[in-house]
Amino acid sequence: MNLSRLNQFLVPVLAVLLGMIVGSIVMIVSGYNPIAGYSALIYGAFGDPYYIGETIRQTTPYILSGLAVAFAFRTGLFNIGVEGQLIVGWLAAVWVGVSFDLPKVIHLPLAILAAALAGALWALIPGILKAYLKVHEVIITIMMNYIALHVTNAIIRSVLSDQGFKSKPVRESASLHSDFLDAITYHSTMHYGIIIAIIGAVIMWFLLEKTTKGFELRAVGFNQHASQYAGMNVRTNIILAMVISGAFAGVAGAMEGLGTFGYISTKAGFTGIGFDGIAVALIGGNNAFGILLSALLFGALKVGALEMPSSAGVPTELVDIIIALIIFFVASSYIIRLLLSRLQKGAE
Amino acid sequence: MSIYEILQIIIPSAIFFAAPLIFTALGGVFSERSGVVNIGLEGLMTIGAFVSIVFNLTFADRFGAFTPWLALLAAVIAGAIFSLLHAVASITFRADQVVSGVAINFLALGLTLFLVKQMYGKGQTDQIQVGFDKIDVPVLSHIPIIGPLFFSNAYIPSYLAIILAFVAWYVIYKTPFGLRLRAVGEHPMAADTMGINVAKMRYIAVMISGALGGLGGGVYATIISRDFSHATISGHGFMALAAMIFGKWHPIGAMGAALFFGFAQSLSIVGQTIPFLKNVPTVYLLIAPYVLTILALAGFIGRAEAPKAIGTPYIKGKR
Amino acid sequence: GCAGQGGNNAGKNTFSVGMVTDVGGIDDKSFNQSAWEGLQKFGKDNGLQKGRGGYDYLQSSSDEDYATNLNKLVRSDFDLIYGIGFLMGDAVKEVAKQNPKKHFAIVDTVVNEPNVASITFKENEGSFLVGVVAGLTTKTNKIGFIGGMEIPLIEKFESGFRAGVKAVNPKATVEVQYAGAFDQADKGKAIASSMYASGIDVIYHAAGATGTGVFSEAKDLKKKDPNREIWVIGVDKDQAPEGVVKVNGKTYNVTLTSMVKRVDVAVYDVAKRTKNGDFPGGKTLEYGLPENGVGIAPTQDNIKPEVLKAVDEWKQKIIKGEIKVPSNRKEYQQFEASLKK
Amino acid sequence: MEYVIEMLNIRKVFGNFVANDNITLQVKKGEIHALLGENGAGKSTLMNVLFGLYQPDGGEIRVKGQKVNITDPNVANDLGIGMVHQHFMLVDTFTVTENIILGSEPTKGGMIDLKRAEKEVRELSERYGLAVDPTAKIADISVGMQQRVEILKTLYRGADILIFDEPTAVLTPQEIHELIQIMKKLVKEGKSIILITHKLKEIMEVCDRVTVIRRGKGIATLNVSETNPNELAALMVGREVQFKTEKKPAQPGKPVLEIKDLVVKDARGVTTVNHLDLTVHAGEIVGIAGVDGNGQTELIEALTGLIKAESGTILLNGRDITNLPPRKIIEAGVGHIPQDRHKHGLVLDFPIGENMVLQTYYQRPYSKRGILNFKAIYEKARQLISEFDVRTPDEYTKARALSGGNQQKAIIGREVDRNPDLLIAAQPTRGLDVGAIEFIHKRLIEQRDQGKAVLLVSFELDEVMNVSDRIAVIYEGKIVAIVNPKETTEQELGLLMAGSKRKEAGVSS
Ligand SMILES: Nc1ncnc2c1ncn2[C@@H]1O[C@H](COP(=O)(O)OP(=O)(O)OP(=O)(O)O)[C@@H](O)[C@H]1O
Ligand SMILES: Nc1ncnc2c1ncn2[C@@H]1O[C@H](COP(=O)(O)OP(=O)(O)OP(=O)(O)O)[C@@H](O)[C@H]1O
Ligand SMILES: [Mg+2]
Ligand SMILES: [Mg+2]
Repeated sequence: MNLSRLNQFLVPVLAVLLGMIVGSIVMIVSGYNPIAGYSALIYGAFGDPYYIGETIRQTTPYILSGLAVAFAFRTGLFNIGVEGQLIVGWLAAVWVGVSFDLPKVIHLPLAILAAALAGALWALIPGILKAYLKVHEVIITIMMNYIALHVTNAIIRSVLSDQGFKSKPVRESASLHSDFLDAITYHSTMHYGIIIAIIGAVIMWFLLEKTTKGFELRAVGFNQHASQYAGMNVRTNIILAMVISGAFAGVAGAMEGLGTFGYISTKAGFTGIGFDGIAVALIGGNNAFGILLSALLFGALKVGALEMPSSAGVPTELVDIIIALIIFFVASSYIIRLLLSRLQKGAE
Repeated sequence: MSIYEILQIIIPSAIFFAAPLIFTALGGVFSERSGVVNIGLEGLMTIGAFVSIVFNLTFADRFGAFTPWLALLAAVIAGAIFSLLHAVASITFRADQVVSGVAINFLALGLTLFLVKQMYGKGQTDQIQVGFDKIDVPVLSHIPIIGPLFFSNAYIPSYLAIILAFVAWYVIYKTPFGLRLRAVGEHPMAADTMGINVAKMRYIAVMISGALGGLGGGVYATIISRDFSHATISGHGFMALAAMIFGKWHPIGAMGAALFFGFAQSLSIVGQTIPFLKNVPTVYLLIAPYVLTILALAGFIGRAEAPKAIGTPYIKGKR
Repeated sequence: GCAGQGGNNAGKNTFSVGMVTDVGGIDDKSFNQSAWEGLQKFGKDNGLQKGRGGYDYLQSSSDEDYATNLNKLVRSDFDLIYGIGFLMGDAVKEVAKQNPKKHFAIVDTVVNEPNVASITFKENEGSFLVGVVAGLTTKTNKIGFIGGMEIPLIEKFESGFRAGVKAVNPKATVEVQYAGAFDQADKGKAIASSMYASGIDVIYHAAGATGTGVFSEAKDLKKKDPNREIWVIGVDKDQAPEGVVKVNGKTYNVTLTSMVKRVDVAVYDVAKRTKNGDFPGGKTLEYGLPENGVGIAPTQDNIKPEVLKAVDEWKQKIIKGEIKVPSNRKEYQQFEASLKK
Repeated sequence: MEYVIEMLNIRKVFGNFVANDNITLQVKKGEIHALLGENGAGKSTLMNVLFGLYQPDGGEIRVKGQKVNITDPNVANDLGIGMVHQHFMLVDTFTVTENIILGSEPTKGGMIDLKRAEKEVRELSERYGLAVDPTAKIADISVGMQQRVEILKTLYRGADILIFDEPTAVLTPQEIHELIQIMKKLVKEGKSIILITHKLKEIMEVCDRVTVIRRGKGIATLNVSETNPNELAALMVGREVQFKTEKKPAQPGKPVLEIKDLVVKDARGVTTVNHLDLTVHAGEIVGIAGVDGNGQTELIEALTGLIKAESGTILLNGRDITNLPPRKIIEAGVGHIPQDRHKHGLVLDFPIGENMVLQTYYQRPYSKRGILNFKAIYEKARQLISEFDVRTPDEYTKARALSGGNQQKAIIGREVDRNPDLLIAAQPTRGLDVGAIEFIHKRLIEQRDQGKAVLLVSFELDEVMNVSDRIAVIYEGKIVAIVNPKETTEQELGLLMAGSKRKEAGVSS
């Protein structure tokens, strides 16, 4: 019993290690020094308060997009639309952030709420189509991503600016910027959003594991027939699951709009945070605490990677390879488990 | 502009947009029909695009006009080999197939860009010099009305895509191989008790999807982008995935869906030159393909039944 | 003033300069590449090494990296730090405010901070000239413009180009279409395909990698029918190499000409001034035709001599200020109205 | 002695669990050999070893005297061993023919020669009297026909040793009768059969010899002619078993369930419940007897709110519950033991404990102000697990890991514990061993004795006759007769179920 607990923790750690090992093989084969490469990576992620600040800033939206994907997974849905929901959340947060003049205690929560609502609304459509017409949510969410991108751009151009490419900055009262964090991290772009992201993780855990509604959502996710038999409203729960997932994604957008950037600009393509969220969720085992860690891993790898070309001459793309390898090893945890149990048996 | 003139622009461009999606979606059909989810189509296309461009740049001098064809062949092989990773992970290692597919996407992009940097010392390749030619199909292009619409100003691989859809239909629905493939995707244990090697069938199916995904990417790169960079394949694999689901996991359906996407895409582009659409704000035309797809799915296509065993690793003896 | 700490470099006169690229990277065949070329030339001319303490760049892989990368350069003590591309405006402003003692420069937009030099270009002027070329070259009197995204910067290209066409060929129409992205070659190709099919024979693109689709379509059509006269006008750099097509052993080039934007010149210029203690902080440097900041590409083989002559005449008029080239759609309307009078 | 199959000292271990502990099974040529044992005794495991799905950890297998190594089903096929699995191995979306030829398809020019295949299937089905429609989709045919397809699959491959793993658990009496005829015919043709069943009556009727196993160990092999059901039951369970559940006469009270003129359509839009009337009183068990497909499923689903009724009314204690959502019906006092325990009964990926509150999780004490009270939930689970003898490592184990019988006990515990006024039990003992059946029957009668109304739907005539106080015969969506079990016979019931007039059968109620 204890052993399996241990393995539950060991498997992802081993997956990360294996990913790094294979990554260093790639580096050696291509003529780079893996020690220099990883030193740069680690320095670039945690080297001093500034880098730590940047890593945390990058981690913030990853946590929320990971939660969004995971929430859907846990309730039997595959939300590839986190990207689009994030973008509309970003838009809504900034919209509220620039349009009102309110005290901070009202304005900031209002802007975040608007983002959550926008993300939820964007997920409502695939939710309804899934619940009532059984249309596959994967296609609809892919389509909704593109619609979000273009519609947001149009709104930025015509409503949030005068045919410009970006909005005004959000008012101070709606900003997540923190002079304190700015000061202790030597002007990193870290902001208060991390607190919201962590609260998000707690909310997801609590909602799914501790509440009556969470029980229903999970039950419907596993077995719609049995849930219906037991008197749960399957359609409502599918829609609700999608909407909550979208709300997390929307808040991830608010982190960008109210924190990292403080405005929204027209986009030529996707931010990638939504798609990375799939990987974050999966590495984190679709579990709130796991996602906090895997988002941190992702954030550190992404931010640390920026240091690799200048300090070690290693292209940043290598980090994408390492991330991919880690995902592979996490996915193949069966084989790791098998090896572990062989080892542990051998040791006995 | 007359309607006919408009069609003359829209239809060839619809076919041209659709071709890479058709190849890739057909690949998806094979894999998912065997019960293996393939979210990695995007990555497989990326590999195909990369290999076909590198091959083309490297060997254009040696093979001349054959280069693009050989480059596609290389893309097919590379795609098939790369998809082995997905096969090993999701069939032998019992990995979550979605996770493994996501990893394929990450790995393909990271690896190809890394290699581009290694090989060319920059973030994107040069433009290829030998591509496919636009042709008017002999004889057929002279058929009145239809000829100019369907057989003029087109690329051979586009026709290949359409022919391949029918070939795939034949293979999946008319041959023993196809019957076994579908059996493995619907009820692997039943197939197992009938002496069919489930793992082998799934390996073959995933590798076919790799080959076709590679082909799709190769066709895209050779005809459309003509070079390889981080943005060459951006979302096309996901559109192919959508086409496959839209087409209800059926080769002809997938082709139809891809053509529909191509048509909507082409309409959204040409729309700006059509008199009565001219004053429509651009954004409506930009989102039109996606909105049309949603409406089509919600309106009359409705539910689609995925192969029953999709997404679950087959473990002998497990209920 | 430079607070260089290049430890091993005993000499006092070290000057280091770094830049942060947009997501395109230093080989985007566009402004990032051009900027890096300028910086490399500056480095060589001044005997600097690539890397810390000399000249260097950092590439951004998403817009979240802008500020991080700028800060990295600040923390590596570069004396002058460039942000390349209008998207980086806010990041530069932010980081410049946090580091008032550091020198920054931004390309393609204006940042109002005392320690930031803003570099902008009069793309409308260069576009006007290629508009003149297009207007005088077209046989069908139908011309196309393909933009990447509908943003003020690209509208500057559009307005200048349309003004150039209208100025020399009032009968010609300019079809304007935006692809909605800078990196979708398939859309560029499809738009070009529909434009050429509708009788347009010259297309000017300001669409980055989306524009590669325009070239590929033109080359395909050329290959199919070498006698057909279809042209592409390139942007940012001399795009003549993109237009080469071989048919039956004969080599053609569908690139009519290109509107070049000399980011390299501007970057070099500002670096030099800064090194010489003349940092143009708080100022906006506008590079137009007189400063050779924009213009027609050196490859002009496909342009008829009389057209080149006309281009030269218009260029002089602009330089002398005889005409004001519109830089947005409103100004273009006024320009067009003034032509009719 | 000529044995076609000899499994000698077969051992099969799953993890730490010994499923087959040195079992020996010897089958003679041309006999029907029964394999008998409780749920989880290891019967399916032993047969899966013989068929090559599992590799044994010890022992040896001989086929026709030859030592063999059956590494996969292909080898088994080649040795002439065919198996009809407990859970059908049929691809729903394929036709009958496609399922039969799968893996050894006749071809013409690379293409499947469907014409020829269909002809072969037709011939084969005529030869053995296994009526099937070669072009029908599996999803569209009855369970009985699916079973015939399974048998045809083995015959198509030329099997002469057939394994039937609980073939009758899902069949109606008519279908069972047909199957028995088929088996007899097959044996006459020179084939040998291993039959797994929990129904001792069947063993007595068709089998020549029987091997009994208990908890993975071989107990005995007997000649059927020299034994009797009581001995067999005692051997397999390890104690005496009562077949006929003792019960006091019913004392019916007021009507609890009143169904009036009910019309229901199935998913395809066919009217399957057709102006049905039925009343169930407090303190009685009404059994519904009928051939599968006569509207039983839709009747239950309409009663429980899973599908909408077209017209008619359903009253519960006088209150109209027609077309209310399932939750309202549950709250009104209806309990339901569903026919398909995996589809409807359980969330297999939930712990058994959470499955115990599947309908009540939102009520006190399991939930307070929207927050779950796991302490209360698992306390309840522990209580039910011990009360209903659910064999599970603990209450945190996923429901999926339990055996079918224990899953069923868990469901029954849950439904009974909610104390509903009306308990609907659909096929409550399907696939269970005699011990478990006895247990469940006792529970149903206990409910009745506490004044609850029980509606029992079962294809097992034995069960209906044994447990019910009144039997309602359903035919083409109508109740065509109500009979008293004490005054009727299986033959009479069978006639009624086949649609003969109630007058002729002589009904009383
Ligand atoms: N794949 C497996 N993994 C682990 N344990 C298994 C597996 N299959 C069976 N078992 C164990 O072996 C025991 C015997 O299972 P088996 O299916 O052979 O029983 P059975 O006699 O066929 O029961 P039933 O009458 O219910 O069909 C089960 O109780 C179970 O605990
Ligand atoms: N993957 C598995 N891991 C562990 N145990 C398993 C597994 N698969 C099956 N089992 C075991 O198989 C047993 C179920 O077999 P059993 O034959 O007793 O069920 P059953 O009564 O035949 O079920 P059903 O009613 O569904 O036919 C359980 O005891 C369970 O522990
Ligand atoms: Mg069994
Ligand atoms: Mg059983």
